[in-house]
Amino acid sequence: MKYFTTIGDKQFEVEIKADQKIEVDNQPLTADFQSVGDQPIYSLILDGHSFEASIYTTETGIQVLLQGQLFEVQVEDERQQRLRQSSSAPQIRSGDLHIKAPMPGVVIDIRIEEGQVVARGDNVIILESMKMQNEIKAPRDGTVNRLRVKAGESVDQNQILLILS
Amino acid sequence: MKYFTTIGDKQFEVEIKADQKIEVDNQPLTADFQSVGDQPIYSLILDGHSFEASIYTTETGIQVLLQGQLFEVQVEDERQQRLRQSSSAPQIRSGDLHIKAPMPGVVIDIRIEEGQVVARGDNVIILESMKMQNEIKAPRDGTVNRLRVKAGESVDQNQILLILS
Amino acid sequence: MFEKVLIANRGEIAVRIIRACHELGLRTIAVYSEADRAALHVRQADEAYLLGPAAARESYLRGDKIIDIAKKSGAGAIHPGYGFLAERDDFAQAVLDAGLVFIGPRPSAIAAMGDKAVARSTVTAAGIQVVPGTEGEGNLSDDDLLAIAPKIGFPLLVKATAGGGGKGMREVKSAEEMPGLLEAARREAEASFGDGNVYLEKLILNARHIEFQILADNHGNVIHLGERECSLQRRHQKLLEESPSPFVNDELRTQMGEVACSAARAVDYLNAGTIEFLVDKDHKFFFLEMNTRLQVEHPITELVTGIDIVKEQLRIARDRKLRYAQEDIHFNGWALECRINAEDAYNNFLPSTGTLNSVIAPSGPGVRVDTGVYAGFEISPYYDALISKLICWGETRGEAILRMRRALEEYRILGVKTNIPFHQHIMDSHRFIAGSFDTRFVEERFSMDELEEEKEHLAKIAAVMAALVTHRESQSASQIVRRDKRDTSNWKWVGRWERMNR
Amino acid sequence: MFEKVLIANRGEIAVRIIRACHELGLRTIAVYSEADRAALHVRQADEAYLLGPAAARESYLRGDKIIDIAKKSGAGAIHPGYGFLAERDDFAQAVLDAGLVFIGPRPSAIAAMGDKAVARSTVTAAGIQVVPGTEGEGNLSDDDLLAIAPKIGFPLLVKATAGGGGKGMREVKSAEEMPGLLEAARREAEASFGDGNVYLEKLILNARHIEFQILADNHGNVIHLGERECSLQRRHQKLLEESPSPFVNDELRTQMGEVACSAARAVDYLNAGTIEFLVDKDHKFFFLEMNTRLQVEHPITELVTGIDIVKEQLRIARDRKLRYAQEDIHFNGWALECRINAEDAYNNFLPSTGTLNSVIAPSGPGVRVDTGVYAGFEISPYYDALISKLICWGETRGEAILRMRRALEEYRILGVKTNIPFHQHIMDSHRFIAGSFDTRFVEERFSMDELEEEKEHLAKIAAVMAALVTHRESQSASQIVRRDKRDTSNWKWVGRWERMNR
Repeated sequence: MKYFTTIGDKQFEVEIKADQKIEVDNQPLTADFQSVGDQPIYSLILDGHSFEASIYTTETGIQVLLQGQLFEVQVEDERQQRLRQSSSAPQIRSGDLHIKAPMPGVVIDIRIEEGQVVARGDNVIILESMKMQNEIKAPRDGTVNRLRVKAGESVDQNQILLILS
Repeated sequence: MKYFTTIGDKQFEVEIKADQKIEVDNQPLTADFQSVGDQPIYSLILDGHSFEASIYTTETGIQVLLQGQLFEVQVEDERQQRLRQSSSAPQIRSGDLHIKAPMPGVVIDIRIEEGQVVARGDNVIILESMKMQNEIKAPRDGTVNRLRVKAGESVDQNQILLILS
Repeated sequence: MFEKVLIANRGEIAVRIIRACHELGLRTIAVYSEADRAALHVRQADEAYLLGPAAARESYLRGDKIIDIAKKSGAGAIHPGYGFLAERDDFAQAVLDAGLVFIGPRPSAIAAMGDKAVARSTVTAAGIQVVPGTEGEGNLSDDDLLAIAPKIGFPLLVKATAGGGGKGMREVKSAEEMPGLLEAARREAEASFGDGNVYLEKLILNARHIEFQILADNHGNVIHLGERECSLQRRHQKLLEESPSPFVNDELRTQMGEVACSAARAVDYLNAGTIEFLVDKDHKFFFLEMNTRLQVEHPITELVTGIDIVKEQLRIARDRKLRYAQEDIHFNGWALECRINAEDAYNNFLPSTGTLNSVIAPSGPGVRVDTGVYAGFEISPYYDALISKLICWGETRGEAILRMRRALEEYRILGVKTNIPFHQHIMDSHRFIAGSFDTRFVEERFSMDELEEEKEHLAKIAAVMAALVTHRESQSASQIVRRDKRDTSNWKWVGRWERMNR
Repeated sequence: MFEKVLIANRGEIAVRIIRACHELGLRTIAVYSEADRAALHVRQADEAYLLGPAAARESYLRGDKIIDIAKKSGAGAIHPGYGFLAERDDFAQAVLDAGLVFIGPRPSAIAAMGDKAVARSTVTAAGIQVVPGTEGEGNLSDDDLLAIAPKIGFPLLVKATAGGGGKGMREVKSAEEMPGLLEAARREAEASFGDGNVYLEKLILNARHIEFQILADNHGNVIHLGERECSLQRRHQKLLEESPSPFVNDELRTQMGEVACSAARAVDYLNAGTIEFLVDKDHKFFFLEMNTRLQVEHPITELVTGIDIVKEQLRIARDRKLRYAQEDIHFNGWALECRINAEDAYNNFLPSTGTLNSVIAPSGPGVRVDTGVYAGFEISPYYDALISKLICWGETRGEAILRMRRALEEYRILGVKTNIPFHQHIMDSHRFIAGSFDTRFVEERFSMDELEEEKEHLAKIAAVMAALVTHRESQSASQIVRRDKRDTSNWKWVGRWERMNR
């Protein structure tokens, strides 16, 4: 099975064969890969070199936390790559984006109004949790379609705060 | 619900009521009892006093390991106590006893033969595990009914070594 | 004298104090909120009593209930830890009024140092240089402050007089932005301390934050245990401390230590406390404030002096004379502390809550971990984000850094995101290794996105791992389907199989 | 000089050595058996290579494979740890022949001290008093030994010349039982060391087992790091060690230390080693043997001297001069080590195997845990039972004991039975606290069944807990029935409910 991986501007082709044999950009290697103690920690012995990472699958890709360094990896298999390459135009980001509370807390301040246009990185809401005030930023440009919380309101983790369109 | 507990020559009557209320030998107490982290560790706050123990249910009763001290506790509810008290004679220990390997290992030496009479505490088999030779003792008096292993044989945990009758 | 101590706190510091008590043969009483029934301090104490709901104001801030529990349970003393009630002179007084020992300073000293404006005037009177600003006066109106500000000069800081921990603090770069920031600082101070008073302080550029640990007994003895370097901060929160400071030489240490002891004497100080200084690039130092309690970062001082500060607190509270004179205090080696917080280092340090699925703490020579959590415990949003303190000692600063590196790499915490990667980046940072940093370093000259050259090859490894995980997931997904089929009858299996292969 | 070290071991000591290497900036290579793929030393090392199946003779004892891996992977040195190949002079020689550094003594010193009979004659020649017995001669026949025995006098010990760790050792009380015990000792020695040779030694009654740590460099310097008290043993296995010994005063320490250094010089010793002595009740001491390797219990010496012995080993192997002269060695405080074994303290110390479901290690000031396991790891029957070493330091012996008590009580290991309760009993034992014990104490004057008076009230607590667990189990059993009913249709529920209440 062949996988195409992307990290920032770097690309690696990883082919997985049988019996711990893999090829990375056509270089054959032996990969002993195991999860440790039924947790999302993985130990990799790659041609004798020992690495360990926490690995999480998120909506946007695979996060690999390795020696204190977080790598966001996009992985596609051959079929997925073909599909993407055959679609004539680049995919247009569209639709509503739900901005959720990353942790339970209390809404201290709301910096935007419904209908307002925001830019990526703008502070939209201040959420207090663990005795700290935390800024929730807009993950992309957009218009505040609906605001779902009020200042002073307690929110649960992953509760929708506002909808960006 | 009332429970009759026995530890050696000591007996305690524990009545469990609602809402953390219990009575021990008719003394009312508040008992907040919880298991910790989904493990057989239990935290008890008894009238404000905090205790923690590992608790295991075995074939012969309940083992409570508390502050380095192991207590073997027999617990009966009212029905069980009635049943036992109404049986006219003390129960006679009978039947075959399977002596099992407490851990995986290699049988180094067999100190008995089939048909031999052994006393409680006699060494019957030497089992090597973790680089140590361990003596397996007869848990009670009896006759070796069947010997199920040979010297030099590897055994799994809980494999039957011999049958005492 | 007391034989039973109530610990009016939670988390790692409650556990730390319980350990010290048990090692001195003292019995311990924990108090806890509904969120903390399974917390380590409840499990480890000899006795434990419920205070109330999770919110601090209904539990750990209920001084009345705590004193009540202490009296009913026969505690002879209360240790407040840090935070919560630790710097409330009214609570300390209430403890004394109840006939109990307060393990900390006298209420008068807490009050004098607790109001930052009063503290500044008190130590100024004792001949100690403070950071220039609005001297000695509290309760200044916005108009007063706006009038004084240009005389102090910009940039300056607005700070809460009842403050601490960066709350109610704002940096002001110009007169124009001052009114809005004043309002924000007052609002935050009011919310945090129930007191909206603020004062102004000159912002010293390229400053280091260096503090001195002091101990004072009830027999007139005051000593210091050397300094702690606390310049590595983010949003005025300390993240990493070390002792000694790479910036302080013996001469400066002696000078600053003497001033620290004078400041403590100026308020007739008792028990353990910390004098915070700002030190400018010319080694000129200014009194900033005094923390009238045990400090989070006390362990680094313990490791370089060999003195168990919490045990000394208990001894002092039992009216013992200090066992050490200043000349008995020697500094051996170097210690670092990383505060391990439930914060996502890769997502703007947002707090992270959840159940800890797995914890493998580092250990071995020279490593100490102070914590109040364990695998299976839930990190709740009610209290601060401190999971543990990882403290490493080395013969030299270099050895301590190398040890901290390996300890951070060993540390595994699953279930919440942590700031361990932040500390790993700091330990790799050439500026940190060279000791050239100030209080602005983290915010202005540090990025989590920078990748040290020697770590560039890791991208390939990450790619391999991501591919292997993806492969494994697709394999096991098909295996689950295959496992299912055994549980269903044959005709169902055929149907399913056909659908899958269509 | 070497920049990469292969660690030819597993478990806690492999982790210990990896940590020291990483803290010195050296790269590490682990080797492992099929049973150890998930072991901590494999996870922590920079590189890791499979040796073979679980059995030690097919993996960790495969010196040829290990040297091969070292050469292929570019290791410059091999650290053998303790056990396995650590005291095999042929392995040490093969390492040197391969052009690698052996982190340990010269093969000649291993050989001289490895044959206990040769060792005795060597140190006797250097004027050192050995335990009386069959001096200097190996290869004695049973007839010879039976003839010599009455001259030494009973009780005496039969010991394997290649021995260690109590294997191939038998205590003989009379001439009558000697032939059978001789045979048993030879058989066990043959099985353990591939060498059935034995010798005889007088059994010194009420003896203490006290050993000295020495360090020797390649420039003619030999120093000692004081003593370790190792008298607390069970079946000749050490269980708990402390440093210093409560039995040794300064004068005796100086005397014994000098003799220890002489013994090391007698075999031109290099690197770290340990001289074991028996000390009788009159403070007369006898050379017992030398362990030509790092000792399990080395951390207690590290804590009282402040010297990292493994790092010194690495420095010595890199041909550095010792950084300390004898007069630089000072002893500070007291350290205890409890060996935490996977053994059921309440069932004749039988080994216990299984997966560790949960591990909460003690931490905080003065506590060090050296371990190679973690929650989720499986304790297999292939290797020794050591899970971890719990090491506590205190200013005084009393503080160290109190700290060890609280640390043992904090320690939670679930999944296998451990000997933690044994150590807890020892820490409560009046004889231990008073320091009055010898090598027979555990076996002859100690019982796990004795309950200290102050713990008698715990029976009631245990009874309450057992009743509550029973109650909970019966409740949850009935709850499962009740939960079921919601998933079934009404008529079923009625039927079941009626059956239950009949």
